[in-house]
Amino acid sequence: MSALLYQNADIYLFVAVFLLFCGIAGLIYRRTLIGMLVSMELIMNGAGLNLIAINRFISPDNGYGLAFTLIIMGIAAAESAIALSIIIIIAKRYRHIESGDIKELKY
Amino acid sequence: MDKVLDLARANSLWPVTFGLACCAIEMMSAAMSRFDIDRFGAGVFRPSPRQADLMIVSGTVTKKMAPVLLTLYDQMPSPKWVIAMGNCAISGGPFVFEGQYNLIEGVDKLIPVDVYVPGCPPRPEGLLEGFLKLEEKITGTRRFPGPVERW
Amino acid sequence: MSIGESIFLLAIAATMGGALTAVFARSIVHAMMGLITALFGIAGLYVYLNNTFLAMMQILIYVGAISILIAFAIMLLGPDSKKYTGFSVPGKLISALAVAAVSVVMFVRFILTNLKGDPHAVYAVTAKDLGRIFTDRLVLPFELISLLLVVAIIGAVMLSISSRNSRGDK
Amino acid sequence: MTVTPSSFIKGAASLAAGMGVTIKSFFQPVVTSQYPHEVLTITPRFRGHVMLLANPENPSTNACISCGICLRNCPSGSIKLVEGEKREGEKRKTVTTYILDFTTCSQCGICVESCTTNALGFSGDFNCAGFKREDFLFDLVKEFEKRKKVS
Amino acid sequence: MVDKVQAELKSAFSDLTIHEESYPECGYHLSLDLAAGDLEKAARFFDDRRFYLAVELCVDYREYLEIVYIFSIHSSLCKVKVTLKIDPVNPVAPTLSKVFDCAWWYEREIHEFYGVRFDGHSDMTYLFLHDGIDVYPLRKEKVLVAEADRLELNSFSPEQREDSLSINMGPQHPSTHGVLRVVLRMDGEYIEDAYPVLGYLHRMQEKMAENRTYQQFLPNTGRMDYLGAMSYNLGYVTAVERLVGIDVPARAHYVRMIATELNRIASHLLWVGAYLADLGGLSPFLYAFDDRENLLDVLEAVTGSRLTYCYFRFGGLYNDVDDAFVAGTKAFVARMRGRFALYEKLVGGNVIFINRTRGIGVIERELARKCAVCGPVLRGAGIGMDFRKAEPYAAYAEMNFEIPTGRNGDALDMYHIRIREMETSLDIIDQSLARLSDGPFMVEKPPKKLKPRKGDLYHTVETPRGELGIYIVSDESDKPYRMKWRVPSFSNLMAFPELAKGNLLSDAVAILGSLDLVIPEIDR
Amino acid sequence: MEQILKILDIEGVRLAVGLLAVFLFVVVNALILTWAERKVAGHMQLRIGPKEVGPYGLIQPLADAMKLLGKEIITPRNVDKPIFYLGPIMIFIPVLVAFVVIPFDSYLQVRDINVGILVILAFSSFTVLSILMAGWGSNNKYSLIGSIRSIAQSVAYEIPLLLSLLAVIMMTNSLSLKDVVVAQKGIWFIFLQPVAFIIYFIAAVAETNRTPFDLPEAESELVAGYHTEYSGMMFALFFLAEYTNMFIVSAITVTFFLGGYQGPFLPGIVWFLLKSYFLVFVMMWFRWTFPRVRFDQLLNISWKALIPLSFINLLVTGGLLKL
Repeated sequence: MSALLYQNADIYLFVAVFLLFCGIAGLIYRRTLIGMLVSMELIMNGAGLNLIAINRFISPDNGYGLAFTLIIMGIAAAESAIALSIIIIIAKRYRHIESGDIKELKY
Repeated sequence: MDKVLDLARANSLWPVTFGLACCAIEMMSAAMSRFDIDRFGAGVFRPSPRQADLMIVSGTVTKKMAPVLLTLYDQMPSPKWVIAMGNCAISGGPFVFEGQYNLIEGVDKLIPVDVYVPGCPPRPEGLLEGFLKLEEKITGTRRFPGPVERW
Repeated sequence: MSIGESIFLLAIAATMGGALTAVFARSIVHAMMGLITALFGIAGLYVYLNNTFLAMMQILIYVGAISILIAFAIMLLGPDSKKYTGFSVPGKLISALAVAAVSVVMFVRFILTNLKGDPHAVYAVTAKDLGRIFTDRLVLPFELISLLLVVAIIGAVMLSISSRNSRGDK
Repeated sequence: MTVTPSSFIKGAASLAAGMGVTIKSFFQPVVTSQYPHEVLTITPRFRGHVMLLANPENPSTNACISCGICLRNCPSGSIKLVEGEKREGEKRKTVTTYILDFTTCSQCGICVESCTTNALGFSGDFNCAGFKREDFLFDLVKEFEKRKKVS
Repeated sequence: MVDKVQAELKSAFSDLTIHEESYPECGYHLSLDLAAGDLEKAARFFDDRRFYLAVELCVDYREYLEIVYIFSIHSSLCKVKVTLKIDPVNPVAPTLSKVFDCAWWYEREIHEFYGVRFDGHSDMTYLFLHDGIDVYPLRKEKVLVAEADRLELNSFSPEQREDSLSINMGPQHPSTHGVLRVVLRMDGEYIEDAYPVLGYLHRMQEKMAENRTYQQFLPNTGRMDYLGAMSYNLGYVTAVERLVGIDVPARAHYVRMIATELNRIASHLLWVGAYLADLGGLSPFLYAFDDRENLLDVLEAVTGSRLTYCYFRFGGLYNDVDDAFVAGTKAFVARMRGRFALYEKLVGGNVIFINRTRGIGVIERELARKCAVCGPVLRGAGIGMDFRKAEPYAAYAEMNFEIPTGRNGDALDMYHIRIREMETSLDIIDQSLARLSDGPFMVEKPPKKLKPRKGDLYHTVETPRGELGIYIVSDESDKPYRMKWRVPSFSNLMAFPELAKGNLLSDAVAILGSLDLVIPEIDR
Repeated sequence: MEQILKILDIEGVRLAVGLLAVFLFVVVNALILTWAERKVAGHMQLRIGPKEVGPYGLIQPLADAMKLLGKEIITPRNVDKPIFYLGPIMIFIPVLVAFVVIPFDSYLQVRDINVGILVILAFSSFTVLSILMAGWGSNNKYSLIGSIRSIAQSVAYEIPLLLSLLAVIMMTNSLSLKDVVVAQKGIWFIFLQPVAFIIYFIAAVAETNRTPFDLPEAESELVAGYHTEYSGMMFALFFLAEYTNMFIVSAITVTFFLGGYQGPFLPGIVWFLLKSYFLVFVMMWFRWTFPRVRFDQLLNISWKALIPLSFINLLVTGGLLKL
């Protein structure tokens, strides 16, 4: 019985890499903080997908990949909460959120 | 099919919440317990004109209000109907006088009116009768007993 | 191709398309919608990786919490979305090319590596196992992540309190 | 707003009291008068549009002598035209046309009050509605004749 | 009080003659004619003595324009008329808006109706009139709108600021009960500034008054404040009777009071319902209307109309009441007394309602005075001023009733005051019914044509919304020369921008509702 | 390969049939509920409600639906078109998903997923998302404020919702809805977990945007909130979703606290519907009794009362279970 398309590890890894580089591209070229945050989320998802895929195909009998992906989600949640509150303050202060023009971090 | 659609439309006339003056109070009365316009399926007063089928112009339309009224009318999706309730909406009512400077003498000068309900203000029954007349106009037949022939 | 496979491809398409939209869309709201599509697609991939629980967590946390938080921030910043975009066309092109090139390279590399593993394994981690893992071997990371979350909550609250005060001063 | 246990319980009790009121009404009989099927008794003093009253001495004719006082006293010029002619064998003038534009009337009753021969009264027409503005341009003389026939 | 003020005025303005007027005839105690330079000093004089500016109006006497200020005080009965004559060709007057907030609004009104410019006024944008107007409507001669005013004609367009959101509440908005437009500048959900735009229902009542005889104007009064039409009728009728000097038979007085108080209850009932609908609860609206329908049955049986009454006549009533009316009123009073418990359960005690209204829209006494706030809103602020007691008209002097006052001046107080006012109205009705005896309901000879004496009159009555002032100038013809209506909703609205500032949008709705505005009354 | 294909095809047919059934149920349910809402409102307000259109006004919702179908769909100027159109469609995702896992009867369940409750909770956030899209896409200030309110509200109320359900899950040791129902064979969880029930129900009312928590569409403040700009069929979709959501949260409450489909004499499905519609009636009862709470109060109720309470409840439950 040949493996179905979704029983192929390469595809998952490819998608994960794609997400990673989309995220990096976004981080480089997005000029606004929220855009950068969105890209960060993509990178984190890529990592999570990678972990789960490896977990599933290499050592399917334990749940460490799952556990670490959950931890990544936790980190992402914490990171976005903090980042967004900072962004809102910056927006209130500078009236824009373009990362290049924010020169001082004085509050 | 058109007949059925017309029937549905006639029995589900949602008015836009649009009170202008005195008649608005009687319009509310018509929606309240005593008269209960909801019996005919017309009790869903929508605050947004986009979701309404019927505009009840219940009061005096001034020159300052006219553009707003027109905008509201334009925002309503067709098919749409208008009831001019009360004498002010029909003709300017008791506020017309020589040299008046602020009144639209009849809302039919702005938008097409389907049914006129005179009175100052008309009783809620008058408005209900207006609704029934409008149903009659949409479907072509009258489903309910008509008003008692007085003259 | 079976229905399962086509849905799988759909999930991949959603992930990749969503990611591209998230990075390249002009309007930040469209970018966010792209992100949500991508997250959703990844949740689908998790299902195919025998991890329904994680898929649900993905939707619950990423779609339900994080992206809505981001959307909230966008809306708080104001209805004028044009202010918050900004992306030069050549930059778009270069980064798109870079992403495509690197992805292709990596993909080729993966195929060469031939990381097959066990394609037919169906062992699914249950919530019970997860609890065991977290309270047994991974107790330190687990505690650390909760600490991080607490710190983040406190930080966010502090930041928003100080911004509220600054409004009061104005 | 601080939530203490006692305030919480008090609040919940108040909400329950409110819900008690509505559920009691739910089982109470309705107060609606179902308009086209049943009509509330309209008080005899109800002010509909104006109509001509019969001459108490000769009920087949109306009492108007077309003097025009009502026309002069009407605040909003609703009474457009009062014309009469002197017929043979009669002491007073008889009205031939009496045009009332009901759409500008404010139902104040000044015409009724000022009439010297008590020829005017309020009709009980509470549910007028029509498709045209001109529907409410009444000729009261014709209306009087018709009303006589109906009754 | 009058003597004291007179003495103090004498010492402050030594070179001025202060006329002592006959209060029963004119409705004010003192009058003084000032020059433009003295005006602000006089205003400060009255401000220091805690007077409020009841109304500011303008009369066109052809040779000159006269700006009339009526000062009044909450604590006792003392009214002072201050006049200022200005040149009709180039009309300029000093502003009082720096002393009294309400003058800001009245001066804008005078500006657009007479073309008077006020020195130092911060905003002369047109308030009532539409853009196409080219004359000053209330001038006796046709005067074209001046070039300078033409710029301000274009009614309000909100200034766009980057960090705030402008929201147009109205003219068609579910919470404004008609066609009031309030432009709100928002910071998130908080209101930074509220700017009412009026005139969407300006029906030229004051202009009409000059074109019609006293009788012919009668139906208009019921249409200004359609909820308190009886009070307006009563105000107008008593004002003209006072001007002409007609004594009304006792029976008419009592019937008038019963009808007016019934109408007051109807108005407050509608307010309770509509206010709850504003706050999101719909059922009380229908219960209130149910009660109101019962009440209207009683009133309709005697007056013939349900809303815009035209029942009172100069010298009495349109027609007499019968026993059925008395019985119906008694039945309604009995029913109504039992209904308060229901409202308390459904509304007054409801924890959501209390939390929505407590501490919201608190009216400070100072603000109440500066804006000349009146009626239940004023009483909510703790000032027990009620013209039925302070300046009794009809037969209110014989009635024994209390004036409910609030402690905090918030929206919750307004609710309780209105509920208690319904109870006092029931008391008044009871007492009037007890005194209702047989007798004529109309004076012996109803006046055919009214030709009042030359002069003016400022007459005040208490409508459901507060102080209604009617200023009539008569030139001995059968038509009023000038009639100014000082309407309660207008002055209550003046307090709104101040109250709304810094509040949430939902609170603004609650505040606007608690003021109980009737738009045709504001716009006239 | 062929076998899998076969199974998948059968699965596909099952899916199609299920979808059709769900769609039918959504429509019929919404029709019944709109009628019931107006009737309940009418009688609570001493009036009749729909009466003239069909016997007892039963055809009224059909007429409304037909009319809305026949109406012009206006696309206002300056709207963000894809988002504007996606909004009302997205709102049905959680609805469809929820119908998959709810056990209507011991045999009437499309799929018993072992993380069933997580599925419902995860997808319920799509409601907010679509409200958000509607609000943003409409390019209308009232809509925007409405959707911002909606987000804050759902973020605040999702937490007590989850926590109160967690207490039940701790007692059943399973995330599958069927297991939850089976665990209530002896005694309903409403008696074991009354606090969780109250918290859940309040939060559920808030999640469905019903009075007294209907701030996103607060009529007197925001005209019609997030769907101000929608007309015709698109508005009808929001309407449908609102009533379906009402039913779903009631159904979940029934499943978790009121013994699901279990009951004497009558078949399970009847019991299930009876209980659910009773809860829907209670929600209508709320709506026609209470005024609306203010926005900050809404958040305070959640943060200061419901969340601490549900935490305490969770702790107590855990402690008792250990004992």
